[in-house]
Amino acid sequence: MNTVDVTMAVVVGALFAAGFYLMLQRSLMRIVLGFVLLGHGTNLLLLTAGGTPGRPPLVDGKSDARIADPLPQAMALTAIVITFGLTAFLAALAYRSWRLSGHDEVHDDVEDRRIGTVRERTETDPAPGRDEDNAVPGEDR
Amino acid sequence: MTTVLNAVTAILFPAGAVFCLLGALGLLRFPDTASRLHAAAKAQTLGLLLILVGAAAQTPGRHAPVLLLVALFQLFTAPISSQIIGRTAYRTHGLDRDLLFGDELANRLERDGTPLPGRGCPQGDDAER
Amino acid sequence: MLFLLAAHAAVAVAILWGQRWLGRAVWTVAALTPLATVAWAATRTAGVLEGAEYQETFSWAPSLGLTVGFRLDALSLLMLWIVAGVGALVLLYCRYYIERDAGRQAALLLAFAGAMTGLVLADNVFVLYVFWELTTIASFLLIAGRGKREEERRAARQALVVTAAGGLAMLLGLVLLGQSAGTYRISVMLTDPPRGGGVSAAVVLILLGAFAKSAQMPLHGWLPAAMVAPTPVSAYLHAAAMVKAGIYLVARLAPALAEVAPWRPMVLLVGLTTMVLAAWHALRATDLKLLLAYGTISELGLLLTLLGVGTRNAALAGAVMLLAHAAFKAALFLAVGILDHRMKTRDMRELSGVGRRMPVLCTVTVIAAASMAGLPPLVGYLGKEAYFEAFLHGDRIDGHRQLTAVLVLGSALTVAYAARFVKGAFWGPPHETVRRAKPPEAGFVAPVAVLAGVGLALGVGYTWTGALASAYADAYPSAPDGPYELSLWHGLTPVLGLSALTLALGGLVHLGRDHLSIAPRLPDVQRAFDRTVAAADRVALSVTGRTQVGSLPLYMTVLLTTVVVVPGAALAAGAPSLGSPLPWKSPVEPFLAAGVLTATAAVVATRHRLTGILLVGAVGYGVAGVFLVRGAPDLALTQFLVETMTLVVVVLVLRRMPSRFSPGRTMTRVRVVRATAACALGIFVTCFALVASAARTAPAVSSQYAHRVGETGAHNIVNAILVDFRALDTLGEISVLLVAAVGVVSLTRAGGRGEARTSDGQRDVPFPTAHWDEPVRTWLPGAGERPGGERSVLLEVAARLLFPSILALSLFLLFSGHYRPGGGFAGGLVAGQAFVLRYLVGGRSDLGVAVRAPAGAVAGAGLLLAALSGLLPVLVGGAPLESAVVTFHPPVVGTVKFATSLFFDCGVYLLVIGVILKLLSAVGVSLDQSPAAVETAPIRAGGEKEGGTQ
Amino acid sequence: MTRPPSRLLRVLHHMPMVLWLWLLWVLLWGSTSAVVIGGGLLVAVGVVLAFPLPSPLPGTVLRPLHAGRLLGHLLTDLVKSGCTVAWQVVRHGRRTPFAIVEVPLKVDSDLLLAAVARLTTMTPGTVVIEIDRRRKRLYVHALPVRDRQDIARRREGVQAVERRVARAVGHPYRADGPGPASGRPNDTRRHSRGGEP
Amino acid sequence: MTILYGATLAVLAAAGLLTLLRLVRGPLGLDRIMALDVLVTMAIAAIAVGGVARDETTGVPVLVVLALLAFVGSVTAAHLIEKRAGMR
Amino acid sequence: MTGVLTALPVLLPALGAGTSLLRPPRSVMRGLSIGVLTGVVVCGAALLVLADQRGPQVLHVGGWPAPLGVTLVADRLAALLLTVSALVALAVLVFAVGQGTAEGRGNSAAVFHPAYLVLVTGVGLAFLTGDLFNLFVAFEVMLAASYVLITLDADENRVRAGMTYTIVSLTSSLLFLSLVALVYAATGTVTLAQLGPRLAELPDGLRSGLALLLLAVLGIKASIVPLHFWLPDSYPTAPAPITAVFAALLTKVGVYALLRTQTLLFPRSDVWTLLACAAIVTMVVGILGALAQDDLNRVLSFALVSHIGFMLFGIALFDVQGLTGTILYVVHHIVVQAALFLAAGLVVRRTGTASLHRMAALPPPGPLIATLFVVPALSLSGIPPLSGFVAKLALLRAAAAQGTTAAYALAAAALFTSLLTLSTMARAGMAAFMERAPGPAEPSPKRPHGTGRVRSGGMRLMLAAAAGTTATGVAVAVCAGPLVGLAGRAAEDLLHPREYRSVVLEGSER
Repeated sequence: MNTVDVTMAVVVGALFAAGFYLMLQRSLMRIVLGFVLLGHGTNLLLLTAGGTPGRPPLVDGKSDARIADPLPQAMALTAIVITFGLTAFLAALAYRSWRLSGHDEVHDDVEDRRIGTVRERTETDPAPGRDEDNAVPGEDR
Repeated sequence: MTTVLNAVTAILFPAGAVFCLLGALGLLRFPDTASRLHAAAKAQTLGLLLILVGAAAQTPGRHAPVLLLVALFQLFTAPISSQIIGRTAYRTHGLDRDLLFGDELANRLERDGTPLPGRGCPQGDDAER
Repeated sequence: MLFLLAAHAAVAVAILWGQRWLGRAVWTVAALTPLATVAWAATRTAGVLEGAEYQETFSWAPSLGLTVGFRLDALSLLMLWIVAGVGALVLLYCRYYIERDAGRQAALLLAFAGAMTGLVLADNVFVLYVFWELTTIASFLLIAGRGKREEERRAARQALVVTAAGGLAMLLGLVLLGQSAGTYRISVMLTDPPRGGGVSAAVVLILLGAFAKSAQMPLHGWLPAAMVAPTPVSAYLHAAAMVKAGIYLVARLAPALAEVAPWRPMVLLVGLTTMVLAAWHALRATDLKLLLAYGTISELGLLLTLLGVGTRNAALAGAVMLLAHAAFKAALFLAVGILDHRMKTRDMRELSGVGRRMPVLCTVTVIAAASMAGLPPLVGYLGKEAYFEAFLHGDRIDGHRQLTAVLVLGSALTVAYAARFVKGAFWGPPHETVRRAKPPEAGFVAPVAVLAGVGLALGVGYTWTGALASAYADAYPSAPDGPYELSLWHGLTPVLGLSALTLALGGLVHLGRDHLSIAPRLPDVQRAFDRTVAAADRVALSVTGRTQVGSLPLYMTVLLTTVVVVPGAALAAGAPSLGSPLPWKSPVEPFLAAGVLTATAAVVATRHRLTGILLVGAVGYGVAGVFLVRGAPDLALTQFLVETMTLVVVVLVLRRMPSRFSPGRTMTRVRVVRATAACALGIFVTCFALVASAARTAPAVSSQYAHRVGETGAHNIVNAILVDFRALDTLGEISVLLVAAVGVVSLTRAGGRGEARTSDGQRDVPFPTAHWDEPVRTWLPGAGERPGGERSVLLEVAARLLFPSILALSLFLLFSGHYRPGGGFAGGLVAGQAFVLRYLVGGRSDLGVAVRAPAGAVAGAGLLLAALSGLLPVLVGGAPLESAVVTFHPPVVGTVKFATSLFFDCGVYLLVIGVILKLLSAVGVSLDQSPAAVETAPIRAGGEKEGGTQ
Repeated sequence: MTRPPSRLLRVLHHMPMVLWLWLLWVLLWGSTSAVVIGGGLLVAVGVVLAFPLPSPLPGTVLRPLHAGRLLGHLLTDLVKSGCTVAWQVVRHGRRTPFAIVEVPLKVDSDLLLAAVARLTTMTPGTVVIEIDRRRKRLYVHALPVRDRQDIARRREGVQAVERRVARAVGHPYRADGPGPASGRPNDTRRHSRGGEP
Repeated sequence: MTILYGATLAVLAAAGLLTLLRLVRGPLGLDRIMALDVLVTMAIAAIAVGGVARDETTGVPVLVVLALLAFVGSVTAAHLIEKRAGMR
Repeated sequence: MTGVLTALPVLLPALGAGTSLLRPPRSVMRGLSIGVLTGVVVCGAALLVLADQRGPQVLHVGGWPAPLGVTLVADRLAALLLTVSALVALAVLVFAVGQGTAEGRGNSAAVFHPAYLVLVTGVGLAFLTGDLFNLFVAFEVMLAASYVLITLDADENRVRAGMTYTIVSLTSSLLFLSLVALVYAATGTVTLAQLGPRLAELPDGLRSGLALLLLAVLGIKASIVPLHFWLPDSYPTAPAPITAVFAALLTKVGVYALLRTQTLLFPRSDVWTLLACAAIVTMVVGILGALAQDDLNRVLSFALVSHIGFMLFGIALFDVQGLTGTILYVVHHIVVQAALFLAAGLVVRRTGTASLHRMAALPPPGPLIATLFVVPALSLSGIPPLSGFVAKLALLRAAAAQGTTAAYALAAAALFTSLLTLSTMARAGMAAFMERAPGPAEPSPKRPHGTGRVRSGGMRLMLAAAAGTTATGVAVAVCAGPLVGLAGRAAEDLLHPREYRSVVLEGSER
């Protein structure tokens, strides 16, 4: 018994794809957008994958038609609010980054880059004699 | 009674929908931001009102007033954003001055000695203002 | 026996504490402990020689096989003598030798002695391993000293790495051994030797550990390097005690394991090779200490061979040599130490004539060296005789004659380097440095003398030595022609001939030493070790440099790829059915879907921040529409409110940021990769969703909610789930919201370390009409604080009129949530919007007038209320977060039903309001005005001054 | 903001708002049970008390008849404006000429000005884009505008709205007098650049 | 009657998609804000019609909230644009 | 009454967080946080005793039976980890108070205390919850707090690290949520106790797909190679106590979740070969990373990644002994890794740099700090008789008992990793604590100004906290006997979750 229909599955997939594509960018603002899209995607997934549509889950005694599954709704509601809080946080992070460094891009890690250059140097220069304690010379900081 | 109500709805719903559609069309067809505002603020609001009234006619008892309440709120709030958008459009040069028949505001500003700044200055490709 | 170890530890700690006022006496104090050990061992000797065993057991973690068991038998006793006896002498000797850092060194040496004591007494393989590694650590610390010199550090680390590597191999071996034996008690293993496939592997691993510890070739490199340590340390660790740990282990396990497949070949091959090659090395050394170090390695090879080969006579010889080696090698090291201390050199090319300057030292050293060379009547001779005998007539050993030849060769080389040592150290005319040197005090030489004397005594008192040694050796079945007895004179036997042959050969080699320099150099293990270390570093660098590139997008790509590929492959492999999904459940859905998809595509394409956020808002509204269509009005309501709120917050944050995203410099290739990964994920999720929902057979648990929702007094099941059935989720969720808001405040707080750099530094130039529509009256109490250019009469009037209505609406949603769509969240968000409106229109100051309590306090109170309402039911005997429906009948009103979960919902409501206020205050402070204004403005609205003013 | 002497007084002061909130509450619940009515009163008073705001309508009296007329005009205007725009959309589309018209007003109260602006936005073909509060002028974006007459017509249209509004709230509207008696600015310190030239 | 509702909804949906087109095309931020506003209005209409069609009133609170609060977002965004323009 | 005890570890910190936002005076805030954490420790210990003696303590929150409501379950494993985590969290809090991270610059106190308490709420909830969706919420609570903490007083570096951390964690959270959705789609329930049987009925492909997706998602949180990249780039920049608590708790919660779900939901399903490979790769790649680093905190972070592999080791073996080993390792690692980071914090504070080669040229920070670093470092390397040895021994024994090729490969990798850990720790220790005569080319750099300026009271608190953590680590070794027994019983429970299921689902039709 499928609870998901093709349209919704495609929409969810598209939201995931678009969201993750944006999450793969360097600009934090685009990442925020991606995150919000992903949030929509997951909430939709939660609601659609979890339950069969039906009447809103209210017990008013006037109709006995099948009601929609309330549990995914409650879970999605929780997720919506959580996503909202974290979106605000991400936006603030973007702002902080922009304020500190004039951009809101996620730059590469300095220390990793340094080790990368050390690696390239040692690999092009085959001399093995390296001072043991200075396994990673740090002069290019 | 029901027949009357049904008839009301049967008239109002399509009318409202058509107004909405025309509003949307206007939004697409009008040349500049300020003109589009007309479509948004009027055709749209009217369409909505008609539909709400039509819906109220179908809704039993206690919920019908709420729908009218919705209409009231909509009437109250729609002009607010229109005005803000309109004024921002003017201030940020969102008008197509080729179609402008007359600008008494600009005249007034010039008389005040504070002419419209940046008139004609190119805004670049950065369309997001 | 535990008390011995405890005493070692306690005294070591006491020395560290009391080194200040003990001064040089630390050494004496330290020596007392090993002396006590010796004394204790002495009292047990008689018993042990008669075959008694002393055992102690303490429980540690028995289910892991960790039982702290100690046992004193003949071998342990032998080792205990060596460890404690030599230890005591070395400590006494140190009093003269070590001047700096005495307390630390004494404590370490003592700790080391304690560890060795524990090692030889341990009756549990893991306890043995514990002490084994402790000796490794202690030796690391002793070698490194204060680590001032590069070679000290290097040597220390080498010793540590090599011995620890061996130790780890051994640990695995011990585990395997125990697994096969079904016990981890050594004594039980000895009586009931384990057999089986696993044992062979265990043997290899254990031997590896032993080889590393006792510096067998090719793992011996660390020992010569460790000679940078102070000489007494070398004497103790690298001659008498630590290196013997490996030998001890072999000796300990040989009775049980010698017959297991690779044991004997390994032991013989490695032991004998080491013996010969190391002796060869010793012949080339000019540094006396280095010579002794190689000599030690050579001797250790011999000991390994003897004790590991697993016959009674060899074991006997091994035990004797064990004693002998401890005595003479320690003595020789200590003697070198005296030379080094007095002459400041130990290079034999610079030493000459010491013999005449220091005759006593010379005498005792020569005795010790003679013992090393195996001259009668010293104990070394006893040993040599014994091992020739054991191998020459050792029929149980394959190829014993060839082995004997090797032994002869090794012994001859030993003789040669002994001669080289004596000659290098003492002979010749007095050198300049020698002449000026002060002769050593009696106390300085005494330990050397004692050790040399012991060598002599053991040789002369061979019966006694024999008794001690055979107590261990008798664990093996004796040879067919009766047990071999130690004696200085067995008559003219082939063995005697061999002894003589070694002396002669040794003499010859010594005489021909000048030609040695043309002899082939042996491969340098040291360099091999260095290469290995460097290679490991390079591999590490290479792996890390390639994987940890520091680029987040790349990490994310890898992550997503993993997430898609791994489960995706499993999913595809299972080829589950997609079921037969409907194209759509409601005809409205395709329209909404089209809208959502269009907007989504536009979000991806846009390069403008505001456009992006507006489009995302459109997507959100579309999703809300789907929620509504699928029967989730609560969700739609919240989604809509949250969407608006997100828009507001993000827009407020965006206000001062540039409108476009930073120009992309991404290469097309990278973009394609990213897009592929993202699309793959999208397809994956689509398929997964279809498959998963097609597989549902069991009914959802939520069908029960409809039946039991009456007990909560609610009509709205979703709300009942949120505040009652699964209130804990909600509690967690509001905590998230709260802490996120706190984080936003923390991040946007003005005055990070780097001050703000606005994009171009221009100030606001208001439009000329900006102040025109400033209202004349005050419509919002705080709005007057705003600059006129930001006010709008229309907005202010609207805000004034709408604000109470919005609040009333929010309260309605809060209270009606139990019956229809709404609830604490929706209510709180609506109220929050009311405050957003106040903020937008009246500015921060108006918000401050509207809400006098600090935002943090509002939010905190909300959480407090929610959590307390969860805890209070406990007081009346309910479960936490339980709610009840209270019905009462006030006179006029009629029946009022009231669910206590409303309190929880109120907490949520309050918290959401507080969070929104906090967000507003945060973005307000940092973005609203110039920093100066922030400092002076009377801020009441938010938590921005929390903590800072206290 | 001066603090009203007592809470009770404030409630009385804000009676219209309280009544409105009460009504809103009852409407929203869609029930007239005692709990709802009692609760509604509590909520209304509570909201007004908890968040003090200046009184919106000092000295204005709603005149039902005129208010009704206003409403009627509003609705017809709305329909008319809807039709106008719709017609414009269909007829002219891309080339709709427009103008920005200055409309001098006579009412001198923030509230009335705002109301006029709001209603103007709903009348056919006009959207307020700028309000000059001090000089009592609205600047209206009007469409379609083809000649001077159009502009004048628009101006009059807005002024008609103003008249109706003033009547509805009992504002002493005078065709050419100075500002009304009520709603004088009680806060003039911020009176900004330039009065009437 | 059902056909009537369906047709109304269909027209509304078409209008919504047209509005979405404006939202996507811009060109100004203001146009987008306006389009979003209009979209919300259409959503209100659609929800009202849908509610009548399905004969349920659960959407009503949503309607009230939408009608009362939709302008907050657009006003905020318009504010942003105005402020930006001021900075130039 | 025991029900309250189960709820308190979650409710107490939440209450504390709420209270700390009411702007109490600083001393009250401190006392409050410390008091709350002490309370959690006490509750945890009490739960541990109860769970061990009377079986899993179950609380149906709100009085609703299992599939309807959320259930909190304190079985041996959960209670044990809860207690240890709370203890470490308490020590770290004391350290933070001493260091002034909590109330150093500006108003970080108003941020730190609530965030920290919320973090503890999340950790407690994650350990106790018996519900998949609630587990997600718990993760979110914990992570949201951690985002705030890692960007506390953020400078450029910290913001970058924070971005990396936040974005990766958010991704994993969303994937987790998707997983919850898919699981619900397939089974119609989110109660862990009910999921096991229902999942077992699913078609193979789907089930292993879900299992692997779960593994990947939790793998991100637990930082399993190749999902680990974010960790070494983000942890080291945070202030020492924050890094310490992250290292000690967050990844372990991931491991705990893995342990719980792999036993309860997908018992010995298709993931285990993969898990074994992941364990080996994690151990090796992690420790190689540590070997290549120059920054002390980064060394420790890579070591952390590497040692996650040890925990997977036991899970991959998937028998009582293996799980026992994993549980022991988790307990050991929580304490020891925290102690190490705290000690590293002290070192960095004293010397003013985290770079090993610079540190080597600076005067060493003194014997006490040296001891505080060396003991946990040795323990981490598995040197006996410290706790690392006990845990490692348990794992090795488990591998030997299983005796498969995979088990031996795991054991070999573990030993190799131990060796390299020891080597790395020795390098770090020597650089930090040995005085080196400055070479001619390398003028002895002055100790950066102001690094020694710590209020002596604060320093004493920091030292006491670090010492306390180290002592806890030693205590873990000393109490190995009972602990191994307990872990063994916990592992037994994990492998035979019938009792767990029956107590959770008590009073509800299946």
